[in-house]
Amino acid sequence: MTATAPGLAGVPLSLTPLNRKDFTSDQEVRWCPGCGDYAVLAAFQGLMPQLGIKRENTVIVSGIGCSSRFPYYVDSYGMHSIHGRAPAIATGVATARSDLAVWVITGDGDALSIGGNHLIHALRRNVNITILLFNNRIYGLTKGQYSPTSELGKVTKSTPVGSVDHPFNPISLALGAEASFVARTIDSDRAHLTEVLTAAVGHRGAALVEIYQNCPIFNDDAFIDLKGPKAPGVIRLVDGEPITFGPDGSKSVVRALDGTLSVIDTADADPAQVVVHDAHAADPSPAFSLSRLTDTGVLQQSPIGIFRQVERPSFDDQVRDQITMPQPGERMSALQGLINGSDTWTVN
Amino acid sequence: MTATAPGLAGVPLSLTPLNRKDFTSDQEVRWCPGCGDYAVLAAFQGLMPQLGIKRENTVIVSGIGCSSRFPYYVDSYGMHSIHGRAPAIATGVATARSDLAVWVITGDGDALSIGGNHLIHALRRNVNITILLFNNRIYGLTKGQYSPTSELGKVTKSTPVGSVDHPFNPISLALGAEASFVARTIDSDRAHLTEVLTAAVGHRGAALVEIYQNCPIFNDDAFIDLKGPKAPGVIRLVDGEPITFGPDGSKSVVRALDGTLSVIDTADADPAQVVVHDAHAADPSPAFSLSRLTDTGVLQQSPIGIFRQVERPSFDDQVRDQITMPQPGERMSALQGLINGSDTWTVN
Amino acid sequence: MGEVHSVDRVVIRFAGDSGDGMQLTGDRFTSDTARLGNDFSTLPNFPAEIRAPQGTVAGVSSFQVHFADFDIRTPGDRPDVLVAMNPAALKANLHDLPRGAVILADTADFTTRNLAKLGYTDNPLTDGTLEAYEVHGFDLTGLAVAAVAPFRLGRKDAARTKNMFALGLLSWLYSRPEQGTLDFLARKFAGKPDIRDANIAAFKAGFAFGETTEVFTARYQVASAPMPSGTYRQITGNTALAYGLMAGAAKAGLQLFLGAYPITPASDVLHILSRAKDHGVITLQAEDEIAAVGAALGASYAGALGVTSTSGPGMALKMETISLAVMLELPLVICDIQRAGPATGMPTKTEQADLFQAVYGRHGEAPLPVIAAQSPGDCFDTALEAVRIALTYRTPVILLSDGYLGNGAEPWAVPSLADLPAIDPGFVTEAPAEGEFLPYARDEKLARPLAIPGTPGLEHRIGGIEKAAGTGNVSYDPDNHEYMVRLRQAKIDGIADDLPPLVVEDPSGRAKVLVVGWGSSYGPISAAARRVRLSGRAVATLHLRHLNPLPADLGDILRRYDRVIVPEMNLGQLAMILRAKYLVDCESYSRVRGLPISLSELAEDLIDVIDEKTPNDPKEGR
Amino acid sequence: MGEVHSVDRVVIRFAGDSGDGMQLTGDRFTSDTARLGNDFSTLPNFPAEIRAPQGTVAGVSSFQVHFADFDIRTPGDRPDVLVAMNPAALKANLHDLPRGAVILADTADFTTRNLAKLGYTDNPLTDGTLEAYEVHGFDLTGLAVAAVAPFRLGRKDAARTKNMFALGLLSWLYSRPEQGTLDFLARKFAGKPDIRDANIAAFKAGFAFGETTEVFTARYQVASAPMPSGTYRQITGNTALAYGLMAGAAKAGLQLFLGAYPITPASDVLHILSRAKDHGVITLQAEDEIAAVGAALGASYAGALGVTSTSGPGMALKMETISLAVMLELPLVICDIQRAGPATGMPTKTEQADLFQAVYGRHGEAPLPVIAAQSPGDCFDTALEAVRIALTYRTPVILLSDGYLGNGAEPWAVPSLADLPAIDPGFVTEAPAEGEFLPYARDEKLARPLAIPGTPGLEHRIGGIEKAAGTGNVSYDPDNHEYMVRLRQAKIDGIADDLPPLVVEDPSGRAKVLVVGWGSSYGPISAAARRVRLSGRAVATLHLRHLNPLPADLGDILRRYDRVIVPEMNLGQLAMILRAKYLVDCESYSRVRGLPISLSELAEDLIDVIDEKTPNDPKEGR
Ligand SMILES: Cc1ncc(C[n+]2csc(CCOP(=O)(O)OP(=O)(O)O)c2C)c(N)n1
Ligand SMILES: Cc1ncc(C[n+]2csc(CCOP(=O)(O)OP(=O)(O)O)c2C)c(N)n1
Ligand code: SF4
Ligand code: SF4
Ligand SMILES: [Mg+2]
Ligand SMILES: [Mg+2]
Repeated sequence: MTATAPGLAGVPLSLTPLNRKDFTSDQEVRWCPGCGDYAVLAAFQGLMPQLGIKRENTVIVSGIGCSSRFPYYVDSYGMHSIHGRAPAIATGVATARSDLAVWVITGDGDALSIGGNHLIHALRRNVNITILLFNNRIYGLTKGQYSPTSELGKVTKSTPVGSVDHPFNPISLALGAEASFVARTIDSDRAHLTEVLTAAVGHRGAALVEIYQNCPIFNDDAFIDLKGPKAPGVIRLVDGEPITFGPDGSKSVVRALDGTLSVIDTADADPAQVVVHDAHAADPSPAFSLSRLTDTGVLQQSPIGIFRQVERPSFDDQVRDQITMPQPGERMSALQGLINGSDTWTVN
Repeated sequence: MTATAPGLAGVPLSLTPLNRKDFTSDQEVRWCPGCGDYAVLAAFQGLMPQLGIKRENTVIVSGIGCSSRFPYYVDSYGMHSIHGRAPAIATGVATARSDLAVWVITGDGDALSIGGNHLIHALRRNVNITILLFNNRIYGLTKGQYSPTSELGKVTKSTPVGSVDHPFNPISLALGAEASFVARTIDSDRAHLTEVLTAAVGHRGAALVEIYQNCPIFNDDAFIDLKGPKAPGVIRLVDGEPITFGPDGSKSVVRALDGTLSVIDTADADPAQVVVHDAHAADPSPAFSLSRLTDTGVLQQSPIGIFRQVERPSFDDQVRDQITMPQPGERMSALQGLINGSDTWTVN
Repeated sequence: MGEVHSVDRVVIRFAGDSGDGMQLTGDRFTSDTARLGNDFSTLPNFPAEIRAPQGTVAGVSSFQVHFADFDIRTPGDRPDVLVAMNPAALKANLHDLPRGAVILADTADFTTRNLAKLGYTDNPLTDGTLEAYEVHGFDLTGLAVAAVAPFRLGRKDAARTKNMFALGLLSWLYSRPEQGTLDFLARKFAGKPDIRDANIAAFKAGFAFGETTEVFTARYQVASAPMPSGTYRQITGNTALAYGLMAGAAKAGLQLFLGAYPITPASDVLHILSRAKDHGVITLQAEDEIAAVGAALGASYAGALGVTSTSGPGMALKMETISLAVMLELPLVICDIQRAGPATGMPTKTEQADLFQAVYGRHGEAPLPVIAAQSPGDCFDTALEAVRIALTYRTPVILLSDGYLGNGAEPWAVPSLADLPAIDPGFVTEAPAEGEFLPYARDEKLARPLAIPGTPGLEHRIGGIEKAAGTGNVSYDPDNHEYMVRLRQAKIDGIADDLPPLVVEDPSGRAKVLVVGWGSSYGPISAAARRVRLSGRAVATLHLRHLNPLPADLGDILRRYDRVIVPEMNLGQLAMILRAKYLVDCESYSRVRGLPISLSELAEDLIDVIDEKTPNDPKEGR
Repeated sequence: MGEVHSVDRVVIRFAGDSGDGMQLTGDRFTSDTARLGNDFSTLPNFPAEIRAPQGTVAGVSSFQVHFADFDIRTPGDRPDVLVAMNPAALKANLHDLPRGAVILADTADFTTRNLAKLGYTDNPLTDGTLEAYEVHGFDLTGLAVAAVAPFRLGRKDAARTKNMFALGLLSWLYSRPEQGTLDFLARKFAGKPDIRDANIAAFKAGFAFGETTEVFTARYQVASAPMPSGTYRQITGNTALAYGLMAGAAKAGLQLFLGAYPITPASDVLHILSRAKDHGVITLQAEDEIAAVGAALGASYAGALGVTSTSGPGMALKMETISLAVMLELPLVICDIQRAGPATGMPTKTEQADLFQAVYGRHGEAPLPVIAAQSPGDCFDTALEAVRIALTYRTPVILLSDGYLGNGAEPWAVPSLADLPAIDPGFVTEAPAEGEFLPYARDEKLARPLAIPGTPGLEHRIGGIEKAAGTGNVSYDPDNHEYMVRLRQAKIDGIADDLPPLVVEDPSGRAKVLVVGWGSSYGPISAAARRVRLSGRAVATLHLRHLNPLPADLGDILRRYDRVIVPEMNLGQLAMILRAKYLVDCESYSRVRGLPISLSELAEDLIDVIDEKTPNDPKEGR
């Protein structure tokens, strides 16, 4: 019996119900007090038993960074690999085996700096993996250098007078890289985290989830304006719903004639003008315009939720479809035939 | 005296007029007969003297691939480097020297496969370099494997039953990577090539020009439907103009309510509805939607021209702005002061 | 006409423009040669450019085949016959010809203009400068075009059949059977009857031309070579390598997963395995070499046999991930088809200069086994051995081949898969009866247990940080680190204990000079040794498959000889490793020309060494 | 109280939670020590986690300082005094303490609960298990909190001043001056007067506590060490390295360009140079290590001094680009601050195991110079030497430092820049009077001329494909390749000709055993040799800065001794290189614990070696 969510199709179901403790390893969790990683781990351990799949069929591959310690804390199969390469390694795992739920844990440096290429290629190929990108907008493990998501002017150990690198918008980048599932959530909203991660793992193909994650030591309060259910800057994207936000929905997202989006007071908005979110649009352009609502500097406003979720055959499924493994009894003779070739001669 | 185009500001002007021959090296050109690379080289050698800059202040850095042989044929400074790394090397050249016009020559494999990360980072940083991406949708130099721009189902040496990798759209990818200048042109249209390259080198910051380039040996006629001035599938983007194309402008690009673009018969289009191209829009969303008009499979339709051109401080200018080099006479004493530090003691 | 001379060996080089089909022509000639039971060895030589301008030296592509009625080891140093399809081909290859060699030239292209482009003021075919050779000029193109006139091809397609005309002529000259080529053309152009028929006509016309022209005073024949009984085929090293990997995976009952990024001269491994989808082989053309090895490692972790193939520059990029594989102790096979370096170097030329990188090219103490293939067919056995070691010892293994082996072909006795020993991947499938599962426990070979994802009760995490012995948990304990560093080294060193004893070849048993080689220099070394022995001198040879760890009995062997000579296509990498390990004064014999070592040069040099060392040794049979 | 004992050397280790400020405390103590004119050496030891859970062994951070009235070489094997700010700090460090060591513990954290978490059932401070030590427990936190009560800080901030209280106490105990720390606190917390004043109060209270408590029967003093006259400062290896690079660039009149990607323990080089913008230094935090070295190479090509800094895993990634630099023959300095490997290994621990990678870790024959620093201050000279070699020979140079050197500090006689020799980059600025410019021509050192972009008339192209001698054009000629491969090797080998003669240290001149070292093992080796000599035995020592090429006179020196011992923090990498090159039976003394080699263990082992070798040698002064 295998799971029914498309993303988990082929993964066997657990015969006994599992609980959070089943996904808790015996290793002591070693993040700094107050680190946002704790919240994501807790949400993850809470979510896993709900999926119903066998624990032993879960594989978590991570890179290097504070967040990448994640697999050690989950009692499943896991690999803490090297910096930036987790998507490539996970591609191998997912392609070789259709019966595994494969997760990638990565950070903003791991995924977008050294690992940027593997990330965009995993997305375009649409490998059936679920990628959690812990974006704290800083290098945590190496003690506080700016990252590819740090805002311009950021003062860090390696930019004592402020960074001059224009940051990536991970959602825009993923959409530009042909991603079929792109979402964002935040460590401080457990329910949202759980909801988005559930949708992501249920998606067949590569699902990228950017998680805003606070690093109290090196970049404290980077997401302070997006914290809490009442945060004025959080634009919640709900598929099929008009996009309004702020206290009492006082702000609305509207589309200009040139297709770009902007935020106006709901009071001034013609309801017909308010953008209705469609995560399933075939064309990534609407999702892309939504991604541009995120501030490029210090964050005061940003959409969270699922930007895009479309069906596209996954890489690994297609690869497997092209392959036939001969029956064990026939494998050797088939191979012998290949090796002999068509052009042999015999010496007696 | 330095050049006036922003992209060339700081590059000294030649005191004598130069001509095409000045930019022709003594090395025999060694592409296959009929290769599209010849046309680009010719356009380039025709364009260079027009820029008015000193020949010796031109640097061309390339990666590895057929196209990357380019620098050998131009009589300027140049480096034929290693596979995928030209944008990184060029970043060093451009940052160290404000008086050079720095070009990057790369292929679809070089730039988008092995070099994808350096490309997107050069774009987001907005390093003042001009990148010519020769897209023949194939690996030429290694004799015909599919590339990240090959269409799905492509049969090549490494995909005997068809590729299953969804291709990149280089324009979408660049826009997702925060590029400030993104354009596309085609080897078969010399005038367009020259026009786009001139705009690109004049842009301050990273300019990406995708060049559709025919490889008659391994991917012949990949752009056949876009060849010639009357090609029905070529959507010419002209800043400030409505986007119509095809025989007698019979097709028009219109925007749907959700912001996405589509092509309809001009006859059926309300003129007010036809998209007017704005390459200077601050928000990359309109350019992004235009990029989606390119077919994902075999090419029948694709926009060419400048998708996006916006001003943003270039990385290297900003880096240099933060730096002050002491006067030669003071450099050593300033350094002595630093080395001594504030906390010395003396032993007699 | 009609007189047939028997000769024991011939070296022919086909040379022409990249577009002239020389590789195909050479390949066909080789196949027919194989059918005749000759031993043979081939050396294709590609230009660096895909198709450099026609008629230029840079655009010359050539294919050399050496065939004989005895067991040969190399494609031959110098061609007896050069087939030159244009003046550039003549110019590019002339300096390799010995005096008296036959030059067979297509005169069609020897126009004043073409010659001038190459710097010739006169036609070398006729100006007397080639008087040291036996020159035959024919308008092969014209003859071919005439022969195919009935098929109404365009001028270009008609001219293209000249290679088949030349092949027909050569087939006549060397008494090769026609049928193989006729069948081949029928198959290849099945969909284009005109082209098929034209090529067949050109081929037959070439053959008939030999028969009728009075230019050749004789034709030649080379008798079949005595070979051990068995079923033979022609095989290149890259094909044998791919098949060996498949055989290894099949013997282990695992799925083969290749992660690769195209690179000359390794791409064919990817191409060949990509065509084996009906054998369950997964291939992934990755975005770069790092992703390729990463995906292969992931596949190994998931329980497949992960393999990656590349050449020098790609190897450099893979090293960090290989270092991770060393730490994780996962099976992985890394194939390096070496080419001339450094940097981009000369991608289409061969070299053996990645040995240092393979053995020492990682940060930290990251030991792993390194093995090398010695001939095209031997790539099969070496691949099997790599799979065996990787799975038995849970370790990445580097397999070194090179461009010459990868592209070169030889007759190969096809092994019977049933006779090959099975390989047991030995995955742990059940939780231990008591106590916890220890993924970094050790068996008697110091290998660790492997439990793959999906195995219930054995969930565990592995990673690149130093791990505690036994549990594999993260550990920063100094003593544990020291223990683990030494343990990883001991595991690899221990591989030597399981190796069969080395076999030194020294027919006379009197040799005082030992020649030690590895990899593709096997051919030149063994051929040179044969020549030395024929001269009545004694020389011993030893060829190493295992380069790390070195075989246990190697030190004793080295110490038995007065001089140890190590020929390599590098600046002495194996020599240096042997010196360090055994403190024996191994002398490097180094050639770094992008070409196989010259057997005749080596033979002469070895004779000098021997004569100096053993001047009073009576030379038998001299 | 008030009695002051003079001692010649003390080793103190400060240990506490990552958040307890132990690095700062140690650093301050060291500065005050420096002011007193002691010689000193420090060893910071960071946990792998940024801030592991409070009170756990994994979260313990420590700082060891060794200070003395004589010239010392190491931070000391075992602390005389352990300052333990919590039970985890005690537990993590206890096994390093010699019998009789002083333990100074903050009792505040020794609660039953905290102890239980660590597996203690009783309080070790009081249950008698520490009777081999002199244990002093105080509620340092409580005392500090009381002392800062007037400043109304929050509980957390108040408790944080405990490190200053401890520092005050230690300053009193070892008679350190107070002013330095007071000034420092005033500077550091200038913007937060409350915090400043509280820290000052805590520090003074700690000092006063020593004065008034009757626990300590005496205080100690360590006289200043005799040092050559000069201006001194305290310096870490990474700082000295950064300054050395700047000095090199300044001496050559070039702009310094650093391309780097953060990695422990090399990140500080990036941080320090990023702060030097007013000295014209450009730093680029690249997207990865490949881009970092690529940008540095681009900058070098453009006429700057390109430098890149990293550690082992990053080095692995850079190798392909370094191989390009070898082919291009461009100056480039690559700094590898080694850490314990393989793979991620133990990032915060030191090791010397990247030597093989540095010398041999590239594909093809890609020789380059490798040099190593021997002490924190020596990183300056080594960086200067790297710049000199890179510019003189137009070559990438690998400079090896390590985590211990990079983070460790020592007193350093600040050099006068004016006295350092200038470096001439010797760019060609004018077209030759006749003939064309030959970018791959050679000077007497086999270096090629460099013409940077912007130089009129010298336009040329360079690339990674093999190049024709002289012109640098693409060449696939076999003879040219052989020539160029040997030429690149000869150029690097020739660097040895310009090196000063080696200096063997052997005061008695009677030594039969030679100890050869490189890099940071200089400290333990020279200290151990001193101890051996004090025991009346003779031992010779030789420390190598240049590891490739090896100095010309090295072979003769090695052959002069009965035994050659090579202590390294790896499995014998230099030993193996020496054996290969000189066929001398160099013996590896290998320690791979992520820590500097223990000087006392080494001294004992050397004594065993000497006694075995020279059993009849009379021991003077014994
Ligand atoms: C090849 C390599 N380069 C650099 C490093 C050092 N390094 C470790 S983690 C890291 C960045 C961490 O940042 P991020 O990915 O954002 O993770 P975080 O710690 O913030 O969760 C770096 C540069 C490394 N381990 N390996
Ligand atoms: C590190 C490395 N990997 C692989 C190669 C082999 N290689 C050379 S060019 C190339 C791809 C060429 O394709 P593209 O960039 O599209 O250029 P084109 O030849 O089509 O112009 C590859 C895979 C190499 N030279 N170096
Ligand atoms: S440094 Fe930041 S990201 Fe890393 S564990 Fe600490 S709080 Fe979390
Ligand atoms: S292979 Fe294709 S891209 Fe390369 S030179 Fe030939 S035609 Fe041009
Ligand atoms: Mg981060
Ligand atoms: Mg291409």
